[in-house]
Amino acid sequence: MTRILSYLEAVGEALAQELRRDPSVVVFGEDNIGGTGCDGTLGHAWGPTKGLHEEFPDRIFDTPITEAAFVGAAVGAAATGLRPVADLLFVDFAGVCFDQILNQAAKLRYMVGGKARVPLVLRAMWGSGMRRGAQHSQALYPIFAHIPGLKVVVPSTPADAKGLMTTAIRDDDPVIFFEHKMLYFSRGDVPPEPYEIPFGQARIARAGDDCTIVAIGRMVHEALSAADQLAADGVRCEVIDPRTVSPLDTDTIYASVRRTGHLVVVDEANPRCGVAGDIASSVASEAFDALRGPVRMVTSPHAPAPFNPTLEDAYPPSAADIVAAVRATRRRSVHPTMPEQERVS
Amino acid sequence: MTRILSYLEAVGEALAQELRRDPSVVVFGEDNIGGTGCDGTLGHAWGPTKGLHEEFPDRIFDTPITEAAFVGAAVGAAATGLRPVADLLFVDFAGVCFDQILNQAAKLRYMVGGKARVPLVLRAMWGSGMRRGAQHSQALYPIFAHIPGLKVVVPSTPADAKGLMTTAIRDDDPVIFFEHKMLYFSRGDVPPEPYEIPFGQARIARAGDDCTIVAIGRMVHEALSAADQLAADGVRCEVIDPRTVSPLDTDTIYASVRRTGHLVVVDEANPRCGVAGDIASSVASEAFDALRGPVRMVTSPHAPAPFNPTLEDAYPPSAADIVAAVRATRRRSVHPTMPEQERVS
Amino acid sequence: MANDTAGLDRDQLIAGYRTMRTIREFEERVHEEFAGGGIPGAVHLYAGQEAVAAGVCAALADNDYIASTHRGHGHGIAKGCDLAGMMREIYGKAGGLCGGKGGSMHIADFDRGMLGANGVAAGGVPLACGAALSAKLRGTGQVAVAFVGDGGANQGAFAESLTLAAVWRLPVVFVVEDNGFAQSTGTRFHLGGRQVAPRAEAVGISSAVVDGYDFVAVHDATAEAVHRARTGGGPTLVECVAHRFFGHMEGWDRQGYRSPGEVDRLRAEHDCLVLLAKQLTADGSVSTSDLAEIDLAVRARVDEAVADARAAAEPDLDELLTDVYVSY
Amino acid sequence: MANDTAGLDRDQLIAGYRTMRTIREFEERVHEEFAGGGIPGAVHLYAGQEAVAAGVCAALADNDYIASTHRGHGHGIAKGCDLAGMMREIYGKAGGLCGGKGGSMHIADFDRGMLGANGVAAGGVPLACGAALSAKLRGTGQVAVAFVGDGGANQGAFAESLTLAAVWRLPVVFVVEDNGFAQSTGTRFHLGGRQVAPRAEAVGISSAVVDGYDFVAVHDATAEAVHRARTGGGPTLVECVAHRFFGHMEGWDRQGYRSPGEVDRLRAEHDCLVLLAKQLTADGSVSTSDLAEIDLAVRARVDEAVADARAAAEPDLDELLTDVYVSY
Ligand SMILES: Cc1ncc(C[n+]2csc(CCOP(=O)(O)OP(=O)(O)O)c2C)c(N)n1
Ligand SMILES: Cc1ncc(C[n+]2csc(CCOP(=O)(O)OP(=O)(O)O)c2C)c(N)n1
Ligand SMILES: [Mg+2]
Ligand SMILES: [Mg+2]
Repeated sequence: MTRILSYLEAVGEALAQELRRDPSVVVFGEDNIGGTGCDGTLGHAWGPTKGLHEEFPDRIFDTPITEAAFVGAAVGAAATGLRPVADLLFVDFAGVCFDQILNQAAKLRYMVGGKARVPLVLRAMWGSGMRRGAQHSQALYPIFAHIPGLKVVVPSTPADAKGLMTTAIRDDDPVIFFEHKMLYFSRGDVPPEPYEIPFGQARIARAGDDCTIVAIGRMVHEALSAADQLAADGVRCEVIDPRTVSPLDTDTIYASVRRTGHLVVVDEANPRCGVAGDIASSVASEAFDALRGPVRMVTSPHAPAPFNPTLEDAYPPSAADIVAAVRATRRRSVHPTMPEQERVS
Repeated sequence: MTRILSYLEAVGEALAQELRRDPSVVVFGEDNIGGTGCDGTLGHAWGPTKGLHEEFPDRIFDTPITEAAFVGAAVGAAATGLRPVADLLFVDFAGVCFDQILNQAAKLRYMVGGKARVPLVLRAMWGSGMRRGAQHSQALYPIFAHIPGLKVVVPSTPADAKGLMTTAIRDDDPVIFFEHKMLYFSRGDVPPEPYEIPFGQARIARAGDDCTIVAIGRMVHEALSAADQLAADGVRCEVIDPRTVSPLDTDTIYASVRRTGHLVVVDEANPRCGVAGDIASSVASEAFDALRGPVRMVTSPHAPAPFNPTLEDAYPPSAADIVAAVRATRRRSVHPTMPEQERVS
Repeated sequence: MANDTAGLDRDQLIAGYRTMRTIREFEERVHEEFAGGGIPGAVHLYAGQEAVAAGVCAALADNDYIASTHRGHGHGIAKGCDLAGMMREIYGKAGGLCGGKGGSMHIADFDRGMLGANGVAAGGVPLACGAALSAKLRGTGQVAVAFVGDGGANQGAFAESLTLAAVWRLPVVFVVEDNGFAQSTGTRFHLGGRQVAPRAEAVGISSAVVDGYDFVAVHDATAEAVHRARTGGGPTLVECVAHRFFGHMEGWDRQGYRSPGEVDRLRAEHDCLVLLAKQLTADGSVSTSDLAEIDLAVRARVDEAVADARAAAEPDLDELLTDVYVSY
Repeated sequence: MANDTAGLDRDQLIAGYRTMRTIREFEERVHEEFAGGGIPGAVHLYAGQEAVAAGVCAALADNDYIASTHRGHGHGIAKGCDLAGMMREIYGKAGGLCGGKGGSMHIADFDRGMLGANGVAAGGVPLACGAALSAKLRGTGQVAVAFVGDGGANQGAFAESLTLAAVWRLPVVFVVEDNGFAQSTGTRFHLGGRQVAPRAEAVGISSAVVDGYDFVAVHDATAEAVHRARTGGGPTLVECVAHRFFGHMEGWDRQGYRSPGEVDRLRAEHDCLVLLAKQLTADGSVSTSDLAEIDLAVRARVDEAVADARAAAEPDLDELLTDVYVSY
C-alpha cells in the first residue's frame, strides 16, 4: 500500500520515522520548531520539520543564526554518539559554515586514522526557479562532490527523498542532502513503512537504446519530457537518475552508454568543474570505445542566477535544450561500432 | 636582461611594482608585515610580502584572524575605489570566509546589474608536499573555477607568477591567485620590468605531436619530466600549462588534441568535479572526432592529504603516473582518423 | 549627545518625516502589490522601522556609504535611491536599479553610496568595513554604515567585523536593528533577551542603545557616531529597537509567533510617524495639514513608481549572460 | 572560588606537577628532535603554558571531552593520551594515535575524550559545543572543554559558539589561552590589548580570568566552571594568561617580534613548574628530591617515547586510501 505524498512530506516522514526508531537522532536548525522563546505559542515551523516538535519536544530545536557553530556542533555531536540532522535552509548558506564542512566534517575520520565516525546529515535547499536571486538559487553539489569524505544525495522524487533520507540518517558518514526547492510540492507514491535506498545505485527512470541521458535532481523530470518528445521521432532515450552524486554509480552509466553509444548529461549546476563534466569525462575515459558521438553536457550557464523571472526561466536546462543535445550527438555518429574484443570490459 | 628569482620573490616583485605604480593598491593579511603592535620592532614578515612594509608603511598591514571580515572588507574596498590584495595564507582557510567569496565577491557585479566592479586579488597557498596534513594541503581551485564571477590563476613558474600577479592586480574582477607552496623556492628567469601575462592564454611548455598533456601548477613540472622519459621511447608529448583555469584557454587545448589525437590531463586536485574532468569532458564534447584513444585523467585520489611523508609523497600525481597514462591512452588508439569534413571546426 | 551633533532644524525634521512617510507608503503598497501577485520573489518589508533608516541616513552625507540587509527598502529610500528605480527592481523590470537582475534582496545604487541589500545575514557588514577602509586610505572623510538585524548580529562575520573595525580603527558605524525577531525566532531566545551593544563594548567599540521609533534619538546617536568616525575616532555601534509591522517575508508567515493583538498594539502605540508628527506639530511650527500635504505628495510618487514599474519592460534576454565579469 | 571545587590535595598537586613536567620534557625534547630533522611537518610547542592544560584537565573526569588547537600536545598529555602514541603520531609513524595520518596538528584520542588538535584557528570550538550537546541530550553528565588561543578567539566560529552555548545552555567550558601572540602578531594589536572574557559576558556567559602560570588558580576556576556545567548551569569562559617559551612554530620564526631578553625573563620569572614546585615544597610535605625523582621518571618515559617513535615503522601504503569513509 502506498500513498501520494509531496516531496516535502516524504522528507518529513523519514525524519519522523527515524526519530521514532533511534533515540540518538536529533534535528536542529533555524526555525525548525518555529519561534522558540517568543511569548505565547510557537510560531512558524515550516518545511519538512513542521509538526516534529509536537512528537519530539526534546529532540528537535531551533538555533540562532550561527551556522558555523551549529554545523560544527553537529560534527562534534556526531563524533560523540548522536545522529544530528542539521538544517542549512538554503545550500547557499554553506558559505558561512564551509570550514566546518570542508575541513572538519569531511576530514575528521581520515585525520584521526579512522578512530572517529561522523554520522550527520546536513539538509540543504537548492536550485533555481523560486525568484530568489543569485544568493538563494545555487546548486553547489559539485563543490561537495569534489570533497573527499562527504556523501552527496540529490533526490528527484518523493519516494527517493524518503528512502534516501532514511539511508542518510542511518549512514555513518557525513551526508549533504539536497532538497530541490521547486520539487517540494511535487507529488508521488511513497510507501508508508520506513525503507532505505542504497547510496551509489542509480535509478533507470526510463529505458531506451538510442541515447543515454544522465540527469540530476529536478533535471530528471526535464530529461523525461525530452525523452517523450524524442520518442515521438522514434529516438528511444534511456534516462538515468544517479540519486547520489557521491558515491556515483558509474557502472550503470557505463553499461547504458555501451548499449546506446551516446551520452548527454543534464546538470542544473554551473558548467565549470561540475557533475556534468565529471560524468562525461569518466565515460570518455572508461567507456570511450562505446561512444559513437561526442558527449554532450547541458547545464546552467557560467553566470549567477538572475532575479527576473523571464531570465531565470531561461537559466537552467530545459527539455528543449536536452532534445537539441541528444539530436546533436546522434547526428554526429561517426564511429564504427567496436568489435567485441575492443570493448572496455 | 632577466635575473634568476624564486617564485616567492617573483610574486613579491609584482606586488612591489604594482604598489609603486598604483596608489589604490593595498595589501593585507595575517602577519603581512609581521607582528604589528608588539613591543619594539616588527617581528616576522615572511613570504612574498616580506619587506613591503618598509617601502609602503601605510599600504600594507596586518589583520587579526578574521578572514570573513577582511576578505569581505577587500570586496567592499574593491567596490569603492581600492585594489586590495588580501592574503588567505593557506587556501584551506577559504572555508572560514567562503560566503564572502562565493556570495559576495563573485556575485556582486551581476546582482547589481553591472554597476559595481570588484578588482581584488586573494592570494592563497595551495598543494601537498609540505607535511602539513589534510587541513593545509588542498588544491581547491576546482571549487573556485566552478563559481561564476571569479577568475582563478595557478602559476607554475616564477616568470608566470610575476606576470600573472601583475595582471591579477590590474584586472577589474575578483581573482583567486594560487601559489603552490612547494614551488616557492623554485627559481627561474624573471624580467625585471613590470609585465602582464594575459588570462586565458595557455603556455605550451613543450611541443609535440603524439600526445597532449595538460597540466596545472606544480604538475607542469611532473608532466615535463614524464615527457622527457617518453621522448626517450620516441613519444613526443605536447605539454600545455593553462596558467589560468578560469578563464580556460580551450582553443589551445583543442588545437593540440586535433594534432595529437590523445589527451592526458594532470591535476593535483581531487578527482571528482575537478579541473581534469572539466578539461577532458570539454575535449570529449568539442574535439571528440580528433580523439584516437580515451581521455586520461591523472589526479590525487578521492581522499584527504595524509601527514606521513611516505603516504603524502604517494598522494599527488607523479611523472611515472603520467607516463603510464600516456602509454595507456596511446595503446588504445582504435579510431580511424576522421576525413577532413568531419573535423570539428 | 554632543551638542555639535544634535539639534535638527525644522526643515530637517520635515525631511525626516517625508522620508519615513515615503518608506511607509512604499512598503504598504509593495505589500498590496505582492498580495495581488504583481511582485515576484522574496520581499521583506521595513514598515515599523522607518525611523531607524531615516534617522541614520539623516546623519550621513550623500557620498557616505551604507551596506544594507535583506530588509533593505527603507535603507535605500533613506539614502536617496530613486523610488521608481527601486520599484522597478522589486518588480524585476528593465530600468530597475540592478536591471531587474537583483530584486528586492539585492537593490543597490553605488552612485548614492548604497552598496546593496544582501541575501546573507550580516553578509554586508564586512563590505561596509571595506568601504570604510577605502575612505580612510583615500582620505576622503567618508563614513560607512553597516546595517544588521538582531538575528544577523549572531553571525560570525558580524563579530569579526567588530574586531577588524576596532583594530583598524575604521570610520564605520554598526547599526543594529533589533526588531524582535529573526524570521519567527524571537530575540528572547536567540539573544537570550540581551542587547547586542555589549559585544561591541567588549572589543572596545563604544555604543548607544536608542528607541528605534524615535527619529530624533536615532539621528542624534548616529550623528555622534558619524562625528567620531569622521574625526578619526573609529567605529561605534548604535542599537535601535523597533519592531516590524508585517511578517518576516511577504507570503511566508502568518506571524503565529506573535502574541494576539501584538501588531495592532504596535501600530497603535509605536508608530514612528505618529511620534514624529507629534514632535513636529507640538510647537505649532508645522500644522497637521502641512503633513497631510506631504502624505499626499508621497502617495502620488509611490503611485507613479508602481504604475511605472508595472508598465516597464522585461529585461532583454541577453542580460542573462552580461555583468558576470568586467572582462572574460 | 566555591569551596566544593577548590582544595586540591597533596597527591593531586603532585599529579599536576608530573603532568606539567611531562609536557615540558616532551616539548623540549620535540624541539630538539625537530631541530635534528627527525620530525616532519608543522609543530607548535606548548612549553610555558603547561599549567593551563594541566590545571584544566585536573578538573575533568576521564570521560569528559576536550577539543584542542594546533598547539595541542599539552592538552593531549594532560587529558591522558598515551605518550608513545603521541610521539609516534608527531613522527608520522605506524602505531601513532592517528596511524601517522594526522600528525601534530591532528592528534586525537577519542577513548580519552580528546577530540583532536585542529589546524584551523577556533575550528574545534564548535565541535566541543557538539560534544556538550551530545552529553546533555544523552544525559551523561559529561562536560566538554573548548581550548582556543587569543588569536583564534577573533574567529567568527568562536563568537558563534559562545552564542550557541548560551542559547542552548550547553555544559561547555571555553578555555581561552592568551599567550600574547597569534603567530607573530601581538595581542596588543589583534585584541587591542583587551581580554576575551567580556565577549562571553556580553552573551550572558560568566567568566573568570586567571594567571595561566598558576596550576591551582587554573584548576580552581575550571572546577567551578565544570561544576556549573554538570549541574545544568550552562557554559563558562575561563581566560588564562601564559606566554609560550618557544616560537610560534618549529623552524619557522626567530621571534623577532619579541623584545630582547623577553623569553629569558619568561623562563626565569614565569615558569609554572618552578611556581608549583615552590607551592609543593613550601610546607615541607614534598621535598625537592621527591620532585627530582618525578623529573627523572618523566625524562625516562619521554626518552622511551622518542626511541619508540624513531624505531617505529612507516604506515602501510594502503593507509593512503583507508578511513576516508566508514563505507563508500
Ligand atoms: C547566513 C544566513 N542564514 C540564514 C538566513 C535565512 N534568513 C533570512 S532573513 C533571516 C532572519 C534575519 O533576522 P534579522 O537579522 O533579525 O533581520 P530581520 O529579518 O529581523 O530584519 C534568516 C535566518 C540567511 N539569509 N543568511
Ligand atoms: C582560520 C585560520 N586562519 C589562519 C590560520 C593560520 N594560523 C595558524 S596558528 C595561527 C595563530 C593562532 O594564534 P592563537 O589562536 O593565539 O594560538 P597560538 O598559536 O598563540 O597558540 C594562525 C593565524 C589558521 N590556522 N586558521
Ligand atoms: Mg530581526
Ligand atoms: Mg596566542
